[in-house]
Amino acid sequence: MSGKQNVYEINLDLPDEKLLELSRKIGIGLSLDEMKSVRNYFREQGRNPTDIEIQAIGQAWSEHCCYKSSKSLLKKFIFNIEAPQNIFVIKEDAGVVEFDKDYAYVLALESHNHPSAVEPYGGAATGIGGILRDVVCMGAQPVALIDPIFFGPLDLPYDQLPKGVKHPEFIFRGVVAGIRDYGNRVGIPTVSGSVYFHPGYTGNCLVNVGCVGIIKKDDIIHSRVKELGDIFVMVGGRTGRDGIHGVNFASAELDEESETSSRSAVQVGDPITKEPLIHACLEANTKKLLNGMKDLGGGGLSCVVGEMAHAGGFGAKVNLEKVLLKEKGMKPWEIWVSESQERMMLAVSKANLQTVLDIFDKWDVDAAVIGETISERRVLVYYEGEKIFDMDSEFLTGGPVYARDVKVVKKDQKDVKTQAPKDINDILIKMLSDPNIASKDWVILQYDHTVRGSTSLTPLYGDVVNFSPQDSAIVKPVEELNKGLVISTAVNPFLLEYDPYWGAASAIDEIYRNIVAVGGRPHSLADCLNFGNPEKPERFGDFYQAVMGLNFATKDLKISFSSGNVSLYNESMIGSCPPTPTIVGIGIIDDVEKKVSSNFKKEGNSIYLIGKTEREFGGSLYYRIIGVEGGIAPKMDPQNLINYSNALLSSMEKGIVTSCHDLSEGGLAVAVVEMAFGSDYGAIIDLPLFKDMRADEFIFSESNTRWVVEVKDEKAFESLLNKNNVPYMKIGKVSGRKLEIKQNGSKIIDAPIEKLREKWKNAIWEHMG
Amino acid sequence: MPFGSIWGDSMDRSEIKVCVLRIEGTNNEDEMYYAFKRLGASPELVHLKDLKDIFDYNCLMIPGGFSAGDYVRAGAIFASRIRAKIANDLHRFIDEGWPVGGICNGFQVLVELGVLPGFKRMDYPDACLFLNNSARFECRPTLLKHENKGKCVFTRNIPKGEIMLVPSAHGEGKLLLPREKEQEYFDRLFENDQVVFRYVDKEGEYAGYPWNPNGSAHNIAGICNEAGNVFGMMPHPERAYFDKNKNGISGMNVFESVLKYIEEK
Amino acid sequence: MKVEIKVGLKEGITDPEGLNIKKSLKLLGFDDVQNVEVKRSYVIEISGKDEKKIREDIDMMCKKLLINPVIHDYEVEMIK
Amino acid sequence: MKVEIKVGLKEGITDPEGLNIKKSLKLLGFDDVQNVEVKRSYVIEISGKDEKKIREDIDMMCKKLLINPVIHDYEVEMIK
Ligand SMILES: Nc1ncnc2c1ncn2[C@@H]1O[C@H](COP(=O)(O)OP(=O)(O)O)[C@@H](O)[C@H]1O
Ligand SMILES: [Mg+2]
Repeated sequence: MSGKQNVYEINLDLPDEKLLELSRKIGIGLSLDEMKSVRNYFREQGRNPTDIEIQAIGQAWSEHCCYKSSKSLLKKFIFNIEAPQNIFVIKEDAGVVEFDKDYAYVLALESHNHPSAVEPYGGAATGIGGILRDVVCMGAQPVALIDPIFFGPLDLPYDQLPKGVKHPEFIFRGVVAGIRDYGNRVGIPTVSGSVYFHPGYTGNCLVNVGCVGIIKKDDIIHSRVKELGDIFVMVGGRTGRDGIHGVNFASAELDEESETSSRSAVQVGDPITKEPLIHACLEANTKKLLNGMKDLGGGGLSCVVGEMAHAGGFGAKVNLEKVLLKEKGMKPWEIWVSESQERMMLAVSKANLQTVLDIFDKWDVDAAVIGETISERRVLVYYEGEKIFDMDSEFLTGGPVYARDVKVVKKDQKDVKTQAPKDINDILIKMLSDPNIASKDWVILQYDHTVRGSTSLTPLYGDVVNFSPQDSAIVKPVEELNKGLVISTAVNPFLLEYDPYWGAASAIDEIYRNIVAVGGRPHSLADCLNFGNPEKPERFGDFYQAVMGLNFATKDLKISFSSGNVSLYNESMIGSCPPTPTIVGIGIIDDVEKKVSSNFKKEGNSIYLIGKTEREFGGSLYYRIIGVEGGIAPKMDPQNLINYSNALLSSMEKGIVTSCHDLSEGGLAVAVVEMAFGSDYGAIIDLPLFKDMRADEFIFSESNTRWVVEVKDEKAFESLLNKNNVPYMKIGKVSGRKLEIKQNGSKIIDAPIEKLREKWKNAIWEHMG
Repeated sequence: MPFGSIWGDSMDRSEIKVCVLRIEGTNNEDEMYYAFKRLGASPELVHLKDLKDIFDYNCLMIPGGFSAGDYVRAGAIFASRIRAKIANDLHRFIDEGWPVGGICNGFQVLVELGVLPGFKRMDYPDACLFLNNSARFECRPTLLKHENKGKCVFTRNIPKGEIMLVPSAHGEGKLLLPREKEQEYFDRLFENDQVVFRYVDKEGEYAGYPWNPNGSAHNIAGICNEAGNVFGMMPHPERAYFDKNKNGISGMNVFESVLKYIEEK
Repeated sequence: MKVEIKVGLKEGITDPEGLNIKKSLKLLGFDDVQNVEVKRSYVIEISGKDEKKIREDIDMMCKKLLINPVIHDYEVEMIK
Repeated sequence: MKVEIKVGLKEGITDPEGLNIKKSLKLLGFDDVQNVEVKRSYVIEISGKDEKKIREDIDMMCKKLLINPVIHDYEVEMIK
């Protein structure tokens, strides 16, 4: 192999420190041990690698592509949870779960954190583009997008901004615009998400993106070649220098220079190329013309060819000069690892090739034949007739696996006695004005959440222009079925920071009750595990505890993680992000007409609280606002979660529950007032005396497994809950236009809904305009 | 021409062919398709490239979305491509009284084509759907009051004064008329019964933001041409069939109306 | 040949985008900002030597696509 | 004082907007179009006399709101 085609031999016969330097210089970020095993491999081959070969290894072995730090834990505690409804989970870009006898839904969740920190608009937009491809490459029609996003505080003074870091407000604005412009243009509704502000995200925002698709079971297609001679057809956008080394960039901490040095990793999304690409891929697939399909994401061609061939039990031969390029003069290795957007790889048998090419031509989408499968399990790359790459696909896709050191820092959690606050009204107002609680309409209304005409419950819903935040969205994906997909997301970084184990378990509790709150039966989960540098034992200790918490909470629920993603190294010079295992949950509702929304419906209806309230204030909004540290983190009991949920669901099926909202941050008080926001009404809440709790503690506690419900038939409701041994308490009624909370006759909260609504509505607008 | 009309009978529903026209980026075509399908008609999704003869159809619908990315202006690229390909046929189709409807991006396209408000035949726009006052894309429910006295063939089934809840989702929806002729044009719109829907609040009053999501003058949400067979509106009746909300009736009545018109034509 | 087409809003048409940016700048503490106008320009590279023909083509592009005469003014500059 | 900030994309960053407009112009029969770039400019009116301070403010506005140095190039022109 010579340098004739702009391909160079890389000499690995180097002393150790030079070997490591080489890894850094060519931008692949492999460790010394990894470089050594590369050296050994090529010694056995009796030659040095070419630049394109070593770049390919750099891609395939990055944390992002091969999960080298997290794989062993995930296998043991996340992937092994089983559920009968799963059809095909974990193994490919998206999980496939049964929807009804003919249809399945497809779920994928990913992070796009590092690119968004550097170029928020393009980074977030291409995140949406990537997650759509993950769903399309299973053959599914995307029906909903989900966007949990996390930033530093909006009011961070500019002089406290570390060098090279963009202000949270700038990033927030750009990320939302990127999601909006991409999602709206491709016409897939963004129906669910979350927005968090926490100092730990200042240097490294998190942008997680999820997508749900629907597919006829017969049409499911896999990310692998099927038979010898399958032809690789590359379709969609052209290949350019944008997005080179994206995965390596995603597998390192951000530093001061990231802003300028990582420009080549910035990708630009083109939704108007994507939209017809989706149509064309789905058309070719439903006509049964494809043997396999996979998207080009992290690692580009380099990863996709090797993985598709390897998974099918074959090898591949590629003619690299056939790849359609955006720009002249690209080096072969650049073509091989470029992460340009909007590209897909198809495996097509010779007999179907022309028909497939015709479909892409009809949609004005570029398609190029670039190679074929071979029987030997190797990847061979030719460039204008010359062989420039020849590697064993087992070695290439194998990648290292690590057992990282775990250090668990135990907090001694004790119950704290606090002073009774003087003005509880004021505390509630502070809560509602906290950007983490405040209305997210600045974000949500910029996204089209009704496109496709199948959104039956929108994320904000209520009385035309006044909205209550809903716990889940509902989408009806199949024209001839009334069945709906219930979509929600949950994670509370403040709780996870305080207690990664119970924080993670609480996220599962919250996702479950969010789905149940609208009338859905929880059905499957996806997780995106965003953590700091795994090479630091304490950071990896957080990861370990969170994974154990997820395992504890989920293993008996009969729902499982059908897809997920790990994003490590979310650290900058000012520290790590809080542990953030974002959870997306999917539920099923048999008839979308039976949905339950959170806004109050009718004056005079009774209000009940379901579940048990404990002195659990560790990581709570209440303690943050009154400046108290410590407390006990909320626990959860999976069996209670199931029992309470089942009882609540049957009362909903009987039509006696007219609205429902789960209790999360800010507890009962915030939940009740949010139910009033989307209605014309207020509420009068009258509490009894409690043995071990003051009224303010009761209304702000963040104990898990609780809901507020509005009920129109008290007797039927109570007898159903009694029968199922579910703890509940009648706490008041829908009434007037104020929120009044009393205990034993004396008022502790008394405020017009209109005033509370103003505070809640304006908090984010005051920054973003 | 369909068989039925020769005999003067009404046309059979399932024979009514509706062309749902698209190019890259028109992404509301499926829900538009189903709006007609659910009512028993025969819609077809047709890429502009593949459109042979518009007279193969009884109705032309331009769906919402971001045709060609809306990169120059909303609807501009789609409009100029339609004009380049079928300008004459389109005018003849309209002159013969066949219905042409545009929802959201489709409304923008019809305005960019110059067929709405359609005071005279022209090859450039005579109005504009301009950036919302909020300067951003907004997706929210809106209340529309039906104001047409019977001219618009897309709303004849809807009683005048009816208030309906219909989702809106657009960034450029504020109707602007040429400044020099603004007053004259608005007068003509009202006098000619070309105003079809206006944004209102729960009391039925013409209220400001957010009831009127874009700042459109006179709260106008939808208009038709002088003959009543070309119609455009910003909100999305094709998305409004879940919520038979207490505030109004389902958006399906828009499609029902035009199908009735074709049946009787 | 490169041509720049600068597109602005006609006099008297308020520019929501400009107003919005002004508002955001004020929120960021730039109190001295009096007004913000947003313009777009298209820089078009076009082959051919005949300046007159190019100029005509450009006008056609504006008329057919780039401009809505109800709201826009435009200027054309031949760069080279 | 009026200041114009012209913003374009850095070399090597693909511009889907320009590409899509080019494609549309070609479809409309303008075959000679080789390339389309879209630029934006902000014309900001700002009170105060101190040119140096204004220039600094403008740079801060760019940094805080209007541009991202990773992908954008910009030029500032003091008009009057
Ligand atoms: N970034 C976002 N994109 C889309 N929807 C969002 C976003 N953030 C919040 N939402 C939606 O707003 C509603 C309320 O969200 P949130 O207040 O976070 O709920 P919860 O109280 O259950 O944590 C939910 O329907 C959620 O999906
Ligand atoms: Mg909730």
